[in-house]
Amino acid sequence: MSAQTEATRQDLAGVDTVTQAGTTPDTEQPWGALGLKVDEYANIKEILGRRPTSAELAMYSVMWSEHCSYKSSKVHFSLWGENTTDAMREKLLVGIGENAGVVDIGDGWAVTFKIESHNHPSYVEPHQGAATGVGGIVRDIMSMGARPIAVMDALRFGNLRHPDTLRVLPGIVAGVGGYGNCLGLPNIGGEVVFDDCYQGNPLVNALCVGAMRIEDIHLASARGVGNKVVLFGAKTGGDGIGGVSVLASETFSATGGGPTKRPAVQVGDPFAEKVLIECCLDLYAAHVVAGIQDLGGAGLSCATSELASNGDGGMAVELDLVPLRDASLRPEEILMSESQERMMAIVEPAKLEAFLAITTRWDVEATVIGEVTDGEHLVITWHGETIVDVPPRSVAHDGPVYDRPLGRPAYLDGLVADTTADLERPVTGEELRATLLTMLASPNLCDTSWVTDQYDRYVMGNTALAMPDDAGVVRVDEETGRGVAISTDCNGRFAKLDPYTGAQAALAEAYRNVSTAGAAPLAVTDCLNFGSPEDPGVMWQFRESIRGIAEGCKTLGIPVTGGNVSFYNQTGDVAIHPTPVIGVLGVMEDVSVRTPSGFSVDGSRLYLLGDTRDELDGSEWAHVAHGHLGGVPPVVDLEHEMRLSAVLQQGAREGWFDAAHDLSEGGLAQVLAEAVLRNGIGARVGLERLVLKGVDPFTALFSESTGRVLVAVTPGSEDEFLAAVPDSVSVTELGLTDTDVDGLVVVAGPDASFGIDHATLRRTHKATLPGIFGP
Amino acid sequence: MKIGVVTFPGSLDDRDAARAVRAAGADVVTLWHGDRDLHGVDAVVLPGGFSYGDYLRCGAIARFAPVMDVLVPAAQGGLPVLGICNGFQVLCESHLLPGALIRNDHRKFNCVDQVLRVENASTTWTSAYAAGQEITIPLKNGEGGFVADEATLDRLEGEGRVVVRYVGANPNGSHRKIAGITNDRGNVVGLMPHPEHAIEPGYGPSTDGLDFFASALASLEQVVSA
Amino acid sequence: MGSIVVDVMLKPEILDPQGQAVAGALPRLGIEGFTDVRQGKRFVLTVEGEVTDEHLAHARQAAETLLSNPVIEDVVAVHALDATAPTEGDA
Amino acid sequence: MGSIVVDVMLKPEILDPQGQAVAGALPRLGIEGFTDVRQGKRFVLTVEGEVTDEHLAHARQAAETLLSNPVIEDVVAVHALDATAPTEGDA
Ligand SMILES: Nc1ncnc2c1ncn2[C@@H]1O[C@H](COP(=O)(O)OP(=O)(O)O)[C@@H](O)[C@H]1O
Ligand SMILES: [Mg+2]
Repeated sequence: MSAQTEATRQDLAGVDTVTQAGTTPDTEQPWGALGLKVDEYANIKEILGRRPTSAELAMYSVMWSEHCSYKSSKVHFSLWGENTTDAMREKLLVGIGENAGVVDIGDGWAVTFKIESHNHPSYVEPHQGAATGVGGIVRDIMSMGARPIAVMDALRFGNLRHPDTLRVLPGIVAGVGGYGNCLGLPNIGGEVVFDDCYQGNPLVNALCVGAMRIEDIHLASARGVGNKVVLFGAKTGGDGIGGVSVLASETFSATGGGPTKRPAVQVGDPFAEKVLIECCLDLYAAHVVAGIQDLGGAGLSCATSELASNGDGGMAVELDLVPLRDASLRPEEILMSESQERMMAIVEPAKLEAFLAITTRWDVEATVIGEVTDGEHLVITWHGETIVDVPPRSVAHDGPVYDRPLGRPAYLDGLVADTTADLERPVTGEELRATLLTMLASPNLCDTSWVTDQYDRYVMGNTALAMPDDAGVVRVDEETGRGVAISTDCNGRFAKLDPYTGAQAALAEAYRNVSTAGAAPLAVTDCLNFGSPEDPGVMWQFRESIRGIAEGCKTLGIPVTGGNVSFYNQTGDVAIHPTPVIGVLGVMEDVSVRTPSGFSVDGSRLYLLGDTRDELDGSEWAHVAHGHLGGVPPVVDLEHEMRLSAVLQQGAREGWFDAAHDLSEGGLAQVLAEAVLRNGIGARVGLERLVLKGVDPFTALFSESTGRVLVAVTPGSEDEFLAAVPDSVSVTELGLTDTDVDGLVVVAGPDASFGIDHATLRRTHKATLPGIFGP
Repeated sequence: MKIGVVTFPGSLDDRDAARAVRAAGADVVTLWHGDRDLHGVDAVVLPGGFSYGDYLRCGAIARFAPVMDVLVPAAQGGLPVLGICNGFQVLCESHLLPGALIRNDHRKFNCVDQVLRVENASTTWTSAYAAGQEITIPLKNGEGGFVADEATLDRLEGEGRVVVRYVGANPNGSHRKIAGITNDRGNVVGLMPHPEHAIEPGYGPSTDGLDFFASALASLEQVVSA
Repeated sequence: MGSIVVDVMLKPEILDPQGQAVAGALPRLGIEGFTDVRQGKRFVLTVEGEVTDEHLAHARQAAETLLSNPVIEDVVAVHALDATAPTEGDA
Repeated sequence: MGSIVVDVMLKPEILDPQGQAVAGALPRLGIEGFTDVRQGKRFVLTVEGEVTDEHLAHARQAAETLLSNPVIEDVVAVHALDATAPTEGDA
């Protein structure tokens, strides 16, 4: 017997066994402190036909938490299925419900991707919270059998000038970067957004994408009686215990009295995870893994119950065998610990030796802790005593489901009525110029390289596009160049004004971004960040957002493959803007033939695709110039987005485009400035044709109408390009790139013309974040 | 020609280095940190990454890997060795190259397209460049500040052992903007920027990095034909 | 000129990947006999003149607010650095 | 169970950006009076039983070969950690 079990043996007296639970039905149990409701506790007793042991209680409490069980959101998930047609399922190899969805990208390649939140932990300990957020999503992708090939991070912070932003932002960025860089995964995109509503509730949404051959897909199920349950990776420690139930539950907010549940922070070890990745890939290649699951939220409780629940029998686990970093851990704590960098595999006995040879080569500790049984229960023992004996499905999948009340918030009518119509707008060339520069320096439109330069975008050598381009693009197949493009987007202000349209606007933008790079959109992942589900107004926003995404995906013909829900992002009664972050993945046959976002050739003709309307409600201009939020978001026309996408894909393939850049926050003005700044190639832009169509210069420059892309067509390709644009997509000629122009010249009639030299553009765009966070 | 690429636990750019070696026309031999054997290779690349997590000091633990027991004497005997980023750090920790790499003066990891000037185009790894040529390749690290005492710096400069130098603003506080150096024989070169990330059109900022690998191949072929 | 030393270590229950990396490497160098290694930070704060109680109070304040992160770290010592003390510089 | 402390600091002539950042941040927190800050590393090596001279010799060897790089760092102390010493744990 090891020293460790020796040391804990004497504690056995205090351990609650199943036998004991059967004979002491009236023992007081801390179900409330663990976040369970009275009827949930009653439900557990009914399932078991007795009171739970303390270990069982720990398992149910973490697995039935909001974060793990989706108890408030599940009822709305039927919208996904209802809106997924057979045609959309064609490329879907693994759908919602597994660790991550998998899609077929052609030539025998499968790609898996998913976005997940790590919001609350990142507020408590920014660096480690964000780092372990990246670590967690990477393990999800690994557990599908894939090699992770890139990460992205969608970030939201409070006011840029608030001291707390100064506290959390550098740590979060260093955490995302430190972990991803050390894993050797290129970071190919994301978002940096500032809004007062995220004060005290920063959002850290991390996305990972992985690739594998179709036949190498692995699933999280424990099948085959007698197969071994192997825990491998880091030792289990006392960190993050109860993190799941506490961090993602209502008790985190200031309202919770009762016992203090200061979350135990987890520290990540990216080196251990890097080794784990390589080790897993060797294990897959050797075909020694029958089932696999990562250990994330709820640790062993989750891994054992989900593997068993997805399998065809029961599972027996000897908890004493779990390697510990801290010998004093109680069994309940071992079951709840969220120590990072651990995986669990199901291995046939005949392959165990080969399995262990590989883990040894990588210096990864691997321990058989149990096996698949022919029973129906998950049975866990501790020093020979049974401390857990449960139907695994009841823990993993049959958690409580709440159909919470929902209702359109009363404030919305007033908010919608308060449009931007009466706000003062710039008119003269001088005013437009000043507005452009103010916007260019504003927190949400300024250069984000202070953040993104902390991320390695080159590692692996397959990155074809990354920040600040519209989408991140990576090669999957080194022979053919086949690869994927991904973009994440969400404008929370639009979602606040109208969550249905706002969610669709996010979907449309991400879809447009990958199309702009030249990819064919294929699949969607989403991270739904909302306030408290116990607020009917928030619940309504949530329902409307899901409906918007699901119905939008149906129109676009691309399925949602997975995602994540984060509730309770609020301070007191004030929730964040609804923030449904959407990630769209597209495919390209050869990613080296992709369209970048910056001008690089002299004499390219500039065209604006799509219609510009007076749509300034919820815009960045209203926010920056007037601190205003009200009205209705821009119209979203998904049929139009599809037609636009087709032109953009064709143009990329045919090589018509010098550059293409999607219009979103900040409108045309922002896109022109960015495209000029990229390689220092100037542009001469005329707005007259838009003015002729009834669009005034201000609206032309700053409106945020959706469905628009600026394309720079290489000299000689104009006719072919114009012939390819369908009549239903409006195209307006805007001018030329011109190496003789220093920066940007905008001509819009005698009173509204202006110019800005390159140095001024650059200085204005670049200074903001270094001005706050240092060089 | 066989060029070995060493994989330490935590190496990240080993596949990229192998790709660059192949692109230059050589055969790749993967070398394992725990293997006290160079498998007859004609040259070795120590790739970038975070060997053993680089928690203590970059390259500090990798230096004691078994493969280094054979690599160090071989390099001293003239075997061409290129250390990129973490590989450079390992070369310094092993005393095959002088100086050390410390935390960037701005304290952040920094990933940028960096302009370099090739100061010495006569090493095994830079002979395909022209002296004074400017190239753009990625620079990405958290601890890339090259430091050495004044006497060592003067010696490096005097003996022409500064191989590449940063052009423009100093990206990390390196003494005398040194980006890479060589040993006195010119067979061991270490640099912080990543030539292996700039070898293919469509990926990376340029294809300027390929000539590091082409240089080695050319010098090896010369040796063979001589 | 006086100096104050502030020592900060990760809390015992927090994973210390840095210490683990060192612990793993020592046997490979043939250095045996250490059952665990933890790596922390050591700050040396310099003051004009002698170290006073006020300096020490300030250092303690710095230790608690800036030099350590109470969520994962403990301040294990704040003390004046005595250049002649036997424990310093005896390596 | 005994412990040995190894303290490693950057050589005085080597730039210490972390220490400088701390030095710059202190006045912003209203903590004045420190003219310089340097940040180094503190290792705690654990041994079975009492710390012996042999343990200390091993620790010194580790300090010189692995825990420090003589080009940029100095080992400023190697000593047994006395849990009851006044300078430790007085924060
Ligand atoms: N947190 C981040 N991590 C990585 N890349 C980011 C991050 N934030 C922004 N980016 C990148 O910076 C660029 C500009 O971002 P954004 O203005 O949101 O682009 P768009 O409006 O086209 O989606 C994009 O390439 C985006 O991927
Ligand atoms: Mg966007």
